[in-house]
Amino acid sequence: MIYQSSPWPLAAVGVSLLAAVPIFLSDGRPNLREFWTLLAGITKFLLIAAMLPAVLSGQGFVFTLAEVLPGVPIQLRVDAMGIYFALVASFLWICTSLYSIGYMRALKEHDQTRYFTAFALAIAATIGVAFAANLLTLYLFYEMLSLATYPLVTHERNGEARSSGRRYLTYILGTSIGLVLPAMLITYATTGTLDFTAGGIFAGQASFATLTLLLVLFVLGFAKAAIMPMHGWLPAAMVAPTPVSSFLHGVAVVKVGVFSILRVVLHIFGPDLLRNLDLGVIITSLASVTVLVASLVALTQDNLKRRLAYSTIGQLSYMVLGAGMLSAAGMTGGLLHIAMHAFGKITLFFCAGAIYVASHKKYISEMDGLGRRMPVTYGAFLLGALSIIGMPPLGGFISKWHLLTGAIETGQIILLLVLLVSSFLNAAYFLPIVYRGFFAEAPRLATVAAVEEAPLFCLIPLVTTALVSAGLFFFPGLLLQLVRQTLAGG
Amino acid sequence: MKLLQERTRDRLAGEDLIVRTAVRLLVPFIQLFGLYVIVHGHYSPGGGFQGGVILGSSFILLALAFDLRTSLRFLSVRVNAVLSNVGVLIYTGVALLCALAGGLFLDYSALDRILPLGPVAWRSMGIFLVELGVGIAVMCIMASLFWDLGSGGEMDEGL
Amino acid sequence: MKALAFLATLATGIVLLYGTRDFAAWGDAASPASRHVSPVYIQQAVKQTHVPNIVTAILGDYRGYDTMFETVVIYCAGLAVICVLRRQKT
Amino acid sequence: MNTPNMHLYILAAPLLSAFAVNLLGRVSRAWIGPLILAALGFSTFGALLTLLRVLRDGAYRYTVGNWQAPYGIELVIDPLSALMLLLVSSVALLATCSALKSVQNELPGREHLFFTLYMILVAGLLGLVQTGDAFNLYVLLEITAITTYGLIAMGPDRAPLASFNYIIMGSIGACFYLLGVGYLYILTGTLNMADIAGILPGLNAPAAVATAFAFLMVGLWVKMALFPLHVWLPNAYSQAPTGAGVMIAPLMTKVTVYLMIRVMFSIFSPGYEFIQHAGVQSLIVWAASLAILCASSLALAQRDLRRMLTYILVAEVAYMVGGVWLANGTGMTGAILHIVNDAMMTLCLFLAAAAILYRTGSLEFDRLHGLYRRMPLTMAAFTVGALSMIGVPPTCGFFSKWYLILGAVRAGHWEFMTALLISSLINAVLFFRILELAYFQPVAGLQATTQQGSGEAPLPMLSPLLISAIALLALGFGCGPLIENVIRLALPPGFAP
Amino acid sequence: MDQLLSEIVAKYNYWIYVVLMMIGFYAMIGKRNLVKKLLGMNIFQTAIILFYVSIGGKRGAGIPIVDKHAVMLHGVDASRILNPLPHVLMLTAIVVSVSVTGVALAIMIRIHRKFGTLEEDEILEKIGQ
Repeated sequence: MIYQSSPWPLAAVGVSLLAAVPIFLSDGRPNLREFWTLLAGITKFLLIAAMLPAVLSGQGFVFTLAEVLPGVPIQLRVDAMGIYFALVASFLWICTSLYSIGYMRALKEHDQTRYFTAFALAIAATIGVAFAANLLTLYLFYEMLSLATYPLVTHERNGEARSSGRRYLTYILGTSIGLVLPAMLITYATTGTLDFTAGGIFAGQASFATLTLLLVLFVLGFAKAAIMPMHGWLPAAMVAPTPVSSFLHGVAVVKVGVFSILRVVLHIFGPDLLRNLDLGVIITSLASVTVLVASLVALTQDNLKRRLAYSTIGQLSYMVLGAGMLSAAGMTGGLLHIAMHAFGKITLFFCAGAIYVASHKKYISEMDGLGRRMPVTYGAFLLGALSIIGMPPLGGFISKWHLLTGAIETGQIILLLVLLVSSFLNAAYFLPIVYRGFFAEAPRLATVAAVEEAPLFCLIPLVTTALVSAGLFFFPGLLLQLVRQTLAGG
Repeated sequence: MKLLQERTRDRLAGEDLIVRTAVRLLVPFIQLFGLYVIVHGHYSPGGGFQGGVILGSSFILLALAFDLRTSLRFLSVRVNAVLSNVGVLIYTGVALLCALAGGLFLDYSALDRILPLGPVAWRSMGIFLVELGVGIAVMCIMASLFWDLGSGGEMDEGL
Repeated sequence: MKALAFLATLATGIVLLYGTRDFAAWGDAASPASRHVSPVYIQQAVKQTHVPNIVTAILGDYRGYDTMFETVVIYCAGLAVICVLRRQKT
Repeated sequence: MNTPNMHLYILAAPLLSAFAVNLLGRVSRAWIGPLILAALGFSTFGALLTLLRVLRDGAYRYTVGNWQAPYGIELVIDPLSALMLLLVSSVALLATCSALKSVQNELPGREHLFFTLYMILVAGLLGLVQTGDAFNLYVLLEITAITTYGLIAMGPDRAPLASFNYIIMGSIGACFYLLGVGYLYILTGTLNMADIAGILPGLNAPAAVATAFAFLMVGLWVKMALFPLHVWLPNAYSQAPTGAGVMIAPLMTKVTVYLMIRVMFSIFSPGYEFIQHAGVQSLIVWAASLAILCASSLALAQRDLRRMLTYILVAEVAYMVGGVWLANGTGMTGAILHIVNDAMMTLCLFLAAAAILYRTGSLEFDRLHGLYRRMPLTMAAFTVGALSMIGVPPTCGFFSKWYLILGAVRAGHWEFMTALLISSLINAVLFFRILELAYFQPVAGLQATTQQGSGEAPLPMLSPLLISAIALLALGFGCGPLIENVIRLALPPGFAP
Repeated sequence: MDQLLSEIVAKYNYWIYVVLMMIGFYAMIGKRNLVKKLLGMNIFQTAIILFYVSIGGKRGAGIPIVDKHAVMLHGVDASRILNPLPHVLMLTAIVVSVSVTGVALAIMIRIHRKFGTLEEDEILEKIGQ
């Protein structure tokens, strides 16, 4: 892929950064504020979409902000992998903005201005991570994301929010300063660069021990990917308002973690290097454990959002697992699952939020018969759940398929089993919700009887995402091509 | 009332009459000697610091023998403050003047360009000037140090 | 506490004495301190400044920069005492 | 404007303005502000010119009174000292804006005295960074010390005690330094740094030279409050009047670290410290690592914002000492860069503390509740400062820390790297504890106390704070050029970043 | 042994100043009374002054004040005249020590006003409660 210098990447990152200012200033004028939010979101998406054709034709963009360290500038670069992630994130930002508007207004939330400002910063950071050209830049935006999301996680400003906010920062900052930073330094000290290069930057410059150490540091250090035992922050962060959980902890934050790990595996170590030293096993074993344990824990959760959170932890490890297989199919699956899971999971969170808005219910045990009152929501929920379980005809199937083929290619039957078992577990903790919703006997209570569908602002996004995740089964072409380019070293 | 004060004052005076008279006689000579030490620093042991201390001590002596007010009559707080600044200003002023006259900082010979006495003579002259400044500054500071420490900053009776 | 202080003192003293090993004997006119810079002062001061009192010459001229700050030091002292102690008429 | 005396005009301006303030200030307060701001503005501008000139024409030496080097006193203006000149004058300028306000508030009727001492202190610092004469350095060290004693003693109730302890410790440091100079003088017969450096290698007096070096170092370490010689600093700096703290805290320790670098590389040579005494060198790095850990953990115990900052300051001193003693160019670069960055960070945080104090009247942690609502701009700046202290990119703190750790890696001093990382984590805890307090609303009981004095601090205190916060980011983004164009030249010969 | 003795005899000036220095230093860090600390400081500085002045000493040399004309005509033998530099330096050191002492005394008065004592321990316990 040839890179030409152009300000496009900066614009794509900066637009929501700039938007934060007017959003912050138009406090007290909700409509104006929401107008800025949506405007920024659509502009951002269009900017990224505008770069897409060029990237598909093997033509990338690069922009250098500042030369801070010798050989390591703060630099943005648009390549297939980056734009793939940016596309998904920015599209979902629009949906989430719409949804947030409906949700926040329906619940008459406080401090909406701060909420939307932080949101804009968060998405800017996410796109920054997607377009980071080297590890330093990625680290920069990674930290920015952690800080921008803190006000969102602690939105409620009560004791619970406070403690979970503390937990959130402890995990995220602790790992990034304590593990990633030294790993980054050692990498720089040994190779003298941090640029993401297809095939990695350690050209036989580091010993086996060093590489192992670095790999562990990186995989655990990007705690946003919630590989166990670094997953503790995710369930805690569920105190946030649902749009936050849905977007940040369904898509942006956690996917940023996975994305960073994939970046490191693909463009810092390079699959070949890892394959030769077969270090992949470290990743796969960590991931498999997480997959199974998380799914099992999810079964035991009664709070809907917490169940979704644990399911997220499990699903994230699918992607890491795919990367760990170091086989073409496996990594394709891993990368694809980012998008597929994003659409599926955000639908589920939207539905959870819609249910809360409509009925103020958080616990699955209370949701008997709700489905008959709000069929659209539950229909969407079903689609999302199926997609994540990996049923055709839904997007999730494709990524799962690739993962399975990858497992078979590499001949690691254990991984195959892990995947199958966890898929059953997924089914086991998702389908009962739907079942109870539609068929269980509703308690004769005014609360349930009075419930009807959530406001339109909430419904439109969740229907959209549900349909998209269905559509991705039939038209995965674009995403597949981007993924292939990535693996082909784009 | 005032009369009473007068009387007590007199009685006090009565008690250390000798000391006071002696001091009255001594102080002018001490000050004269102080000036001599400053001025004659070129040719004999002495200079600004030594002379300044001697001058300052004369005021301290006054404060000891009479009281703080008396010594303040000879050198008021305001004058003292101004003089101490002047003293230091003389030094820094000369130093800066050398630089402004086109020479280097503190290069007295550069002053020759302002008033031609010959560079070497100017060095001797410059030393004299700065010693004078030092003398004034040290005198004032010594006095004010004593006043403040002696009276705990009250600047009246004290001791 | 006191023992610690005593040890510290002792250590300092010993180190200082140990350092004197390499010094010339006291009053040796050939010691480096007397050979390097000071002879020039002694021989040149009068010619260069017309001041027979070499100490004054060095104080006022050769090292006048020091002396300037020395004056400032004592000025600061007076001022600091005033700051700390003197009651301000308000 | 580009006269050979520029760097002395830089020094003279604050000095003369000090006397002017003392004379005119007692007449009318109105004179004080304009006078000192003008003087410092001039100094900053002049320092900038000097730096540019040095970068263009290279370092130059200046003989005061036009006496040749070993006989007169020599000033050395090389990239490092020029950089320090700019740093000192600009930090002082920013600090002064805020000090003018807070002093007016805390020491009514004594402004002229305060600012006379204050400006002489600035002049002393400016003199310290350019002198090339070992004894002159002592005199200037004492000027800065005495003015600082006075300034600190002007503080509220317990300040005099703190100041007295500082006097005792400071005098010990100064006396040790003076002893070291004396030993060098006996051996070489000269006080000029360059001259001594020329003579030392030819000497056969290992014991005396080692003693001299030891005493110079210990003296400076006491002055810069390197743990465990730090005991005087936290009290002194947290009891001082706010106006004094905002300038003393950022500058004093940094300038002393600079002096250590001077002594190590202008009087002695890298070969002497790092090759002849390699054992000592690694010993000191170990000591610095321990110092960092201890100071940081002590900071955890504090319940008052300014006291906490002072302990962080002690830890930062150990950063720089360790960085210098890593004995490689990377560590050295990190140390010098950190001198600049840490001065700015400390300034930013102390200015924020001053602003908060001005409004809430206390820096106890319990009083910081809900500050984000009441003074958003102040807290925003404080947050930037905090992130920089923690070392989060793109603030400048990250990059100096980066170089320090990289130097540790290259020198194989893993203990130093670990210490730095742990202290970053501790800083994160320290600062997020405060940010959390400031972010969340007060618990019911404290409602009453936190209500009083809401709203931002007045502009004279706010604007320098914001400027310093922006400077932190600017230094972060500009750190590449800064190192390439300035610090690379400021390194002692034979070292490269 | 007698080699050591001759060492000591040749350099007894250093021994004297070191002993003085130790007295002062101990008082500074060991004593708990502020006045004693201050006295210790003065002793320390005096020790340093002695040390420096003794550097300038030359056996059988005169004070550094010369006859102007004699020197002008035919120079002067540097070994006949004391080394003036240390005296200059010590003038500065004396001034510094005077200044510091003054400031310290003033601060001590403030402390005494506040706490009514100059014993560190008593002050600390006063602060304690």
